[in-house]
Amino acid sequence: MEYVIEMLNIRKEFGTFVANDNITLQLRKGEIHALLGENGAGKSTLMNVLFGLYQPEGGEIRVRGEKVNIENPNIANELGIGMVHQHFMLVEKFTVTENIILGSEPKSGLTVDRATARKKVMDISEQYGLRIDPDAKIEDISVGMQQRVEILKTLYRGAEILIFDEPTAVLTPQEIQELIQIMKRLIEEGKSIVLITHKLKEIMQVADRCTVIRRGRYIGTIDIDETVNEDRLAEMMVGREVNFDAEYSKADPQQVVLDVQKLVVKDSRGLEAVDGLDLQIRSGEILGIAGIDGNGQTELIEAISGLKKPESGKILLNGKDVTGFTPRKVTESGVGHIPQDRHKHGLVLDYTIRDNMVLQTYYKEPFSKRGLMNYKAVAEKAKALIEKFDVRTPSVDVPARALSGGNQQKAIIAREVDRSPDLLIAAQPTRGLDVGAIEFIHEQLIKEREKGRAVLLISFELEEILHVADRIAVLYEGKIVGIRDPKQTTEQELGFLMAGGKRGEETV
Amino acid sequence: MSFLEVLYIVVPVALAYATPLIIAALGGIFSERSGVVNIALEGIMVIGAATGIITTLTLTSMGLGGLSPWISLLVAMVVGALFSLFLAVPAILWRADQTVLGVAINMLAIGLAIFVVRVLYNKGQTDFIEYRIAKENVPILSDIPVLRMFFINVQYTSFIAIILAFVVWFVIFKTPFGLRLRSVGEHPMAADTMGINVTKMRFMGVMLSGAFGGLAGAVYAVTVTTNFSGTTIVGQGFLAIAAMIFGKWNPLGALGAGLFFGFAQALSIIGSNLPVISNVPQVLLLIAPYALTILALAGVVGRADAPKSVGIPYIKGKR
Amino acid sequence: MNKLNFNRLLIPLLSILMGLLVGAIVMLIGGYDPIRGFSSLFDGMVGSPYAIGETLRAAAPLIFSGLAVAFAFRTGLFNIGVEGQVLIGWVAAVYVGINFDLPMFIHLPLALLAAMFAAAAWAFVPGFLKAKFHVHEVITSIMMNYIALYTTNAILRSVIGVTNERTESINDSASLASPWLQEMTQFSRLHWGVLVAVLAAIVYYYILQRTTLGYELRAVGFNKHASQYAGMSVNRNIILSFVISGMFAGLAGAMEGLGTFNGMTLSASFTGVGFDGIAVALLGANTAVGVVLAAILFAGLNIGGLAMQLGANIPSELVKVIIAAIVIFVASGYAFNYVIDKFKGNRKKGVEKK
Amino acid sequence: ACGGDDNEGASNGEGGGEGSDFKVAMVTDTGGVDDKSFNQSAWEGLTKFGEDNSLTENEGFKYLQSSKQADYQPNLQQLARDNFNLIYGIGFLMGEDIKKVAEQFPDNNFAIVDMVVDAPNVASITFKEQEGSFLVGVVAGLTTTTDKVGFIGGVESDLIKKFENGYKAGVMAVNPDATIDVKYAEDFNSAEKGTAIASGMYGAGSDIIYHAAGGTGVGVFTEAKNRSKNGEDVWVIGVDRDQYEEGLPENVTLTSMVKRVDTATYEVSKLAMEDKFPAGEIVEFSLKDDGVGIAETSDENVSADVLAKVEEYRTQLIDGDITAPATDAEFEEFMKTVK
Ligand SMILES: Nc1ncnc2c1ncn2[C@@H]1O[C@H](COP(=O)(O)OP(=O)(O)OP(=O)(O)O)[C@@H](O)[C@H]1O
Ligand SMILES: Nc1ncnc2c1ncn2[C@@H]1O[C@H](COP(=O)(O)OP(=O)(O)OP(=O)(O)O)[C@@H](O)[C@H]1O
Ligand SMILES: [Mg+2]
Ligand SMILES: [Mg+2]
Repeated sequence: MEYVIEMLNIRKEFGTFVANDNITLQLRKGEIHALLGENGAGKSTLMNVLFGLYQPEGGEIRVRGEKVNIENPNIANELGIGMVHQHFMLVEKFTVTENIILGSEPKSGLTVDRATARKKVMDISEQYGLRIDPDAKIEDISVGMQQRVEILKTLYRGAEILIFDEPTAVLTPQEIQELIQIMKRLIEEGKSIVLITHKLKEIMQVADRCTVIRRGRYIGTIDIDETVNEDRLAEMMVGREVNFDAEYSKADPQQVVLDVQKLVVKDSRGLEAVDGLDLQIRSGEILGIAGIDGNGQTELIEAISGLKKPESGKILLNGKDVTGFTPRKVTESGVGHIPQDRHKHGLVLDYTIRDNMVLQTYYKEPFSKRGLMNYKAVAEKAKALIEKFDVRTPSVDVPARALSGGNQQKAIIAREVDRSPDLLIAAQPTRGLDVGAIEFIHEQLIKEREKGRAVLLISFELEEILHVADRIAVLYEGKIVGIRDPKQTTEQELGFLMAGGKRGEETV
Repeated sequence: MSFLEVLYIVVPVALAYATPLIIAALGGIFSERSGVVNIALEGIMVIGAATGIITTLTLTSMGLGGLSPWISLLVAMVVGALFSLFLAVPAILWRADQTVLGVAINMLAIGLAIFVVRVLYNKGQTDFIEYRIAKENVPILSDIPVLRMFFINVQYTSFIAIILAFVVWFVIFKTPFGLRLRSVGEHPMAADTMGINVTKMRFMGVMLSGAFGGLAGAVYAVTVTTNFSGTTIVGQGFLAIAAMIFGKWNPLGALGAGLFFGFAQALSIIGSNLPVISNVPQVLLLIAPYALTILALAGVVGRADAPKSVGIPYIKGKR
Repeated sequence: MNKLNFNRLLIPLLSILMGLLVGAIVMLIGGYDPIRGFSSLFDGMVGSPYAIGETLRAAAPLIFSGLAVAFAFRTGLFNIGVEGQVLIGWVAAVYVGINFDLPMFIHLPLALLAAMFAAAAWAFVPGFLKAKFHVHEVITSIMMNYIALYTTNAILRSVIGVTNERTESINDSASLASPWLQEMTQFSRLHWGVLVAVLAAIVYYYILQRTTLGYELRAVGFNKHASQYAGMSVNRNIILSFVISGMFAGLAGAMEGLGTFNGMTLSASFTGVGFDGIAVALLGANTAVGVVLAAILFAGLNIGGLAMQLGANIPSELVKVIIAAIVIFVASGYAFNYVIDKFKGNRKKGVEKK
Repeated sequence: ACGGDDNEGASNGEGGGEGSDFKVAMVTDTGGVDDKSFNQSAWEGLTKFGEDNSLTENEGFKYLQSSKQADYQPNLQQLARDNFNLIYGIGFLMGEDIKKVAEQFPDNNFAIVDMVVDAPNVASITFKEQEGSFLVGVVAGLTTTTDKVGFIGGVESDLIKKFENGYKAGVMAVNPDATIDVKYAEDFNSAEKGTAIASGMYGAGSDIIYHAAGGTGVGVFTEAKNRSKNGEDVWVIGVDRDQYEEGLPENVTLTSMVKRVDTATYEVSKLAMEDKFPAGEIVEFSLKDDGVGIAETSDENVSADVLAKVEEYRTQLIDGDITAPATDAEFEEFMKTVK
């Protein structure tokens, strides 16, 4: 059997932490090879080693049978290895073309030969069916387009071996299908692909083989054929049987808690990102908002939580008009908020867990009296919450930075839920978390619902929404374009709606 | 005095004032575009000025005459680039806080420069140079009516500064080097994955900034002060940083900002010769350039977008 | 955590040693005798009651300017305008000191308050412009420094009536000077300001670590996005932070005006107190105790530098080189950690703390 | 006060070094000992005194440099503690400090330049700068071809006003039609401002500028040299020392108003060594005792006619027939006598 890449017994350490422990991965020419593992299993690390971003502490790498030492991405490029990173590596202020040619620019005299560059980019994009606007700035194009730019970057460098690190996490079902077509076309052209994904369905659909790793260790490699199913993959990944279909109790919606009327909100570029949106959530229900990133989710949340003033329209909370309230007044009116970006918005990473637990309430008794902090009371509060929500931390006095992603998220949820808000906004609460943590968070959301709170769940993961929400509102171009019952809809239907399609219409 | 006569006085002064500012600001752009904050420009200018004068004195004594100051400019560029390693090495290799380094380097520069002068000449300031870069009337051009205001009583270094602004603009926005430099200042990890050596680019950015800063200091010294002392460079480096930010990290913007400062300064200094403003209290004239800058920033120019990763040490593999 | 604390002390100490080593090397290159140089340097720093008095005297304004810079740093801002705020505080203190005739227990506090509030008003400008128009605080502060320089001179002339470069002396009732302290220290200019400065350091600690305001200011400094999400007003905190920072700076000016000089001189250039404050804040790791110790060290080096001139004929500029080297070494803490780790043998490649 | 013995020719070691444990020192202001101005001049006086009396530098005669205002007092105290018999403070900014230190060290003698300090162990050395300035004013008034001359001061103060008013009076005395452009740079150390202001003045028609602006004056010279090189007919009048060389190679120094701080430090040191220290007194140097005057090199660029006229005024000033004004008010008075 001919292997284009062999990674043998790779070991990678971060300090005392072993992220890759004796891992082997062999990629055949012309195959799509899936790499599967829980969060933090070490997938990205392994691929970063292959791409020359990290130096392994042990093991060897062979490319087309020859032992190589990939010291930096330049060498990887020369060996024909290209990588589409989990977090895009794009310069936002540069154009598509500039991003693609960066590092190997065509020249005419002293200058970058833009015409040639542009033509080359267009040629490649045509060849592989990756339509893009070569002159657009990255900051102005959608995530799906940005991903295409990432792929083009590798192709432009003549990559024969492509690494895709969770390429589908940010895409709509339609975009995912398009990407799968692109990958198939690449294979036809003789390329080989390593695909990292958490979505077992996708592996079943496109992969030829799959390597599974768990907690940094190699578990095994299997052929994806009739003998394999999703349950088998999940079991290999987690090490035990998993039940994907925990059933939750039925919802019992009561009075309207949040009433959004004809809301218009502009984004930072002055465009109407939320454009006449109407929405109601009742106590005792979870309303899921499905939609592709960039259709007004951020602005909607910002308007409700007071971070951005709406252009027009009304936001009523328990019948009270809270439009244009400051974030503090909104919070005090009974809104809790699990922000999408926990590092940027959820926590002060340099504050201790203790101090993070009172981020909204620090100025109230008993935490503050006559302008002075009562840190004893704060510590007591924090300890109680940590206990209750099983936040794994050595103590309340370590900086939030020191916690793992899952535990950081748990801390935020503990804080928000503890304030017993009437409305809990949960934006992508499980992004980047492993199954255990996801399950825990879903349970918390259900618990809140059962306590009679209204929950607004925003997620780009259709599966999550279908799984947890009681009603699904589809957001497209700043409007709710449909409300569905999760029991009676499909991913396909939601996907159509999210892409702006009407039922029955065909989309590309 | 007619308006034109006023301009014949103001324009040359403004040009002379703007010249070192522009050159130093261009240096700042190289550094910051590569992602390294350069508060140290002031100190680099001090070193440049000292080098310019010491070299000129030495070369003159070796008999190079009128060429001495010109050669000293080149020497100052080299020395400035080398001196900027005090910023580059800790900032790029050791992840030191760049702002703080800058402040320290400013202190180091003045201490070191004077110390060297003392060791060399056994006194706290140098002698005056015999050959300086003088103001001249450009042949032919200074005879053109009206336009001659740009060509009378000017130093050729002013033209060099203006030309350099265009050259730097070209380098930054048109060449592969510029593209790479900017990518490193915006998103070093992206650049790294594209095979660009972030460390090398940042070193080049800082050292170019050192070369320009050194040149700026030397130009100032061999055109204006003609000797070196502890008070030769007092604040010009900071003003250059202001010009750089004012010009939004764009070489042509820096050129504009430098000229703006120059004009404001020229007006404030010779304003009392002008009928319109001769009644304005002097303190208002003195603070005008600075106040105008603040007003311009708050009103017209607005938010200036710094290179995204400026000031942040690049750590490979950091998430 | 233990190791962290250890390193926090170890690095500054190592840096100081390395800084002195650099000083020694430069002395050798310059053809001076380092042993004589250092012995007169240390003698001038702490070798006599006089030296100690002068060192502490010079430390007072540095403690304040260090606190001013540190306060802004702690809240995520860079107040490079301390220099100008010092001048404004100085002139305000002197104005009150000269023009009022009050009992000391009113007059002195009044003069100090005047310095605080005048400088606070000055610092308000960059804070406000940053909050309101997103103007880079570094440029506005630099510009405000120059404006302060010329404005101070104009005030000295037209308001205080200076005709010969220096004001008359302030009234004794506003003076921090103490004949008792002076006599104790062989006629150094030691004054009560040092006590006020130490008090201020305690207040600094208290504001940041104990008050609700401090909780908020630090939160905004660490992460303004999260703070905004949590309902804090980022803009208000930016302005407040600048204003408080300015108050510390103003008191640095008061130390000079009411303590050391008992008046003010027209100044053609900056005092350097504000710029030195940046170095002090850094070496002191922006903590109250650290700032006080760093200020005393820098003040001592500066004062000792004068003695070095007398005792060893070494130019006092050398002190600047030493201070700069110390700051560079402190800033390069990562390199130290790396070397220390290597030294300890537990070489771990790529250990990154975000 | 003490004329006669011009220190120029006297290098025939009169003091006789051995046995003499007389120690003299000075503290510079922030300009430093090489400021090409009065700090330097003072040090030249001391050096000469030291050499004439076989004292060794740093032991018998010494200077301490101040890098900031706060350094004055420690520097003075250090020297006093080190038992220097006579300690000079150069520059009136040191007035308060000298006064304090003199109280603390009643056994040492102190002297201050450009200022009057009332203390029993302090000699105050002052100069009649207005007289010297008057003479260079006469030169300017008679030499100008545009009937327009300039004056650039460092920082406006009573001291610099003496230069300004004396100069203006001199110009007006010989050329009542002349206009005088007066500007202050608000800075003694900004060559840049010096060039700019000079550029403005020359540009607006002045052909002679008298500067009393220290380092800022350097810029005035630079600008004049540049213009001279381009064929303009412009001049600078130097200050404190003979600044003829600063005008080279274009030769733009018309004349200089010299202020013999070196004479002063030499003479006062000598008095102190001879136990005749003028403690508590004001020692004023004026035209009469050559404490101020115009530079010897003036005949290079100033015409003989003009110099003859200068000589006339010199005699009148010495004889008290005219009084050079020092303040604005005195200048007003003076102008009444002109018209
Ligand atoms: N630079 C680093 N320094 C220290 N630890 C790291 C670093 N990068 C990754 N790790 C740790 O190594 C482990 C593996 O991380 P890696 O990113 O490879 O996981 P992954 O399998 O890609 O997970 P995910 O599915 O979340 O992308 C994690 O525990 C992570 O915290
Ligand atoms: N850059 C880094 N440097 C050092 N340690 C890191 C770094 N990034 C992550 N870690 C550590 O690695 C561990 C895992 O972090 P990570 O954020 O990958 O967690 P996660 O896999 O998303 O979390 P969980 O598995 O709990 O959901 C934590 O202990 C964290 O402190
Ligand atoms: Mg993870
Ligand atoms: Mg990953």
